[in-house]
Amino acid sequence: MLIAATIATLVVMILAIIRGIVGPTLYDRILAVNMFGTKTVLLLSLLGFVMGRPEFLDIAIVYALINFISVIGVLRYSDSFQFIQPSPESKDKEQ
Amino acid sequence: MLMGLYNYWVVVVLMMIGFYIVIAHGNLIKKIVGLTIFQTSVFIFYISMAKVKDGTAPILEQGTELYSNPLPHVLILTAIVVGIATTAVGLALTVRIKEAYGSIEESDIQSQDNLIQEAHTQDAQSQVTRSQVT
Amino acid sequence: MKDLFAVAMLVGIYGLLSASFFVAMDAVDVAFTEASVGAGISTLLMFVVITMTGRSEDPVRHKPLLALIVVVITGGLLIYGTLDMPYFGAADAPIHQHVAPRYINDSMQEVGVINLVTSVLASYRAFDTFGEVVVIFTAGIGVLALLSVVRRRDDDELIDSVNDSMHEQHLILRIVTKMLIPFILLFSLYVQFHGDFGPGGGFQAGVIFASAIFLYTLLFGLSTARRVINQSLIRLIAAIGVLLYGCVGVVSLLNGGNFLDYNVLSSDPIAGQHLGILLIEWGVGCTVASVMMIIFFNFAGRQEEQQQAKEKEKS
Amino acid sequence: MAFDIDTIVELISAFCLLIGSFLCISGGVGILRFPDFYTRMHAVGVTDTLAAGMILVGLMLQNPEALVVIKLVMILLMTLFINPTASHALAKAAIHNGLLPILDDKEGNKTENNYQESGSSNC
Repeated sequence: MLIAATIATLVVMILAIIRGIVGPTLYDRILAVNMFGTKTVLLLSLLGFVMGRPEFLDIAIVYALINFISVIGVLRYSDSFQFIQPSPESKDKEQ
Repeated sequence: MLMGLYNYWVVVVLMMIGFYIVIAHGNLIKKIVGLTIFQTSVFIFYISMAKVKDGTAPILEQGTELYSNPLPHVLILTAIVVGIATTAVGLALTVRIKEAYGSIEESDIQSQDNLIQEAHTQDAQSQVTRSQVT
Repeated sequence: MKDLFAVAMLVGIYGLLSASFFVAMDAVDVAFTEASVGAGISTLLMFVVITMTGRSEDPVRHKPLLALIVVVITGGLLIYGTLDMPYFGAADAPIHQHVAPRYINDSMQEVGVINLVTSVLASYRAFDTFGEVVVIFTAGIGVLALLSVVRRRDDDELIDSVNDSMHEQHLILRIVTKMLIPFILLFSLYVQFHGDFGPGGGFQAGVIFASAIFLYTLLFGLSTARRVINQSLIRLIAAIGVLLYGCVGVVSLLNGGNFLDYNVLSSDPIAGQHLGILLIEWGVGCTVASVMMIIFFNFAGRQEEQQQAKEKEKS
Repeated sequence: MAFDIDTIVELISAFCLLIGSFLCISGGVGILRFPDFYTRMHAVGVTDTLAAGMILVGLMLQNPEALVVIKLVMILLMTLFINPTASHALAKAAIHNGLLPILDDKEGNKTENNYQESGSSNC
């Protein structure tokens, strides 16, 4: 069962890579990367069990965190996350 | 019989992909990506050499006898962090080149350099002629 | 592929993939490092740089045919060279014959650390690692020299107002991040101190610590992060890390051993080894974390400066 | 029929892994086959979280060691936190940048980077 799940995860990773290469828009690619990251976390946990040394789950934890950080990083630097500065007039009005 | 060597072939293919990118692409960021791929292929080479069949990760455990070789792991572990540090320096240089030349394409940079050099040689020649006149 | 953003994203996927490969090859410590470095930090740096240098690439290639020929010839020669190599996974390959058995068999008596990678990294080959740490430190200085900008004093009020508007826009992200960051910091300390027993150590912990700070910077803005983390302080910590490492070596020298020979640090050799490894892992962790932060802050600072200059030009 | 507790746990674990793998595959097919970004995202966002949860629960039942289970619980909690948040951020960024969903045979105009003035709205 573990091996079946590992193979399923690998297949999905390949599908995600295809979407990442084809993906017409930037967001499709980010989505593929995100999905790939989640699947890598699963793959690592499964691999630990398949190889019989399940104490290496630390790596999977790091993956989950790093995946989040890189998604936020892409969004932040692809013009979609601007730090909008309120114009000075609106600030005056508030005061 | 040759099937036992496939790991090296994967490494060679990856290495050559990186090499091709470094040679054929003019964009400096692409070149850095190529270098990263090249670097990773070397990592894979070391790590795959360290693997012992039926061995397990080099963390001592009761009841296991066969471990992978820890030495390449150590070398590559430090090499990865050093690699990101040097990549960062390369990217920093790219940023400065962009600021100085307004472009990160190799051909643009080269032509601008040539222009500057021509101007310099002309300057030097005119100075020589001036000094001869005086 | 012409869009460099897509290229950078595929590089991220490549990093994840190679890290899973390292796990499959039993190199858990390496996978740990590659996970945090290859997938996280290098992609992030690449994105920052691409926003500064432009997203598209000139499609013209330089002599692609010649390059292809050179590549094919080199690759063919390399493959020819591999024909003499030992088979994959062979236990009798030359690489496993010389020093590795000593590390595997004697490490427990000599160093007393069950993670062989840590014991080799920090004790048997500590001198190498010292060199690597100095290289990282130098790279940090290099980036600082190339990219540091003279900053005006930040306007506190402006920062606060930007912060408030950000808070409204990214409420969910910010709250999740606020919950995650303490966890990441704690986890990096766990990795730092658990390095003797499982995958982990100073390099990995430093990178994870730095990536928590990156996350904060991405969502709360550079100026806020600069207020939280003193720039000159992290420069100081980077230097102190290298110094700590060197000092351990000098102390062992003064106690009558070799440079970085921890047996003499304490009356009991094993306790001395443990103390030495703990100290130099701290040194490595401090240096790596602060150098990564220095690199990222300088890149992001450059980027912000350029963006502001562009906006000024527009208005 | 002597069902001891171990067999039952083993069965439940296998069942969880099976469901998880199925969801994984369906998400993978979804990301490849669906026509536009938002549908793809729905496929991924929904299946990813549940599939990850199922597989992790299945693994938890496999190993009784406390430290391993704690780590798995940590991974599970993190996926439950991170995945929806990342999907949310992604969808929001996409809609702000003017990437329209394809609706009912009318081709949505897939324009990128025309995000200028809509930024001040908070949704």
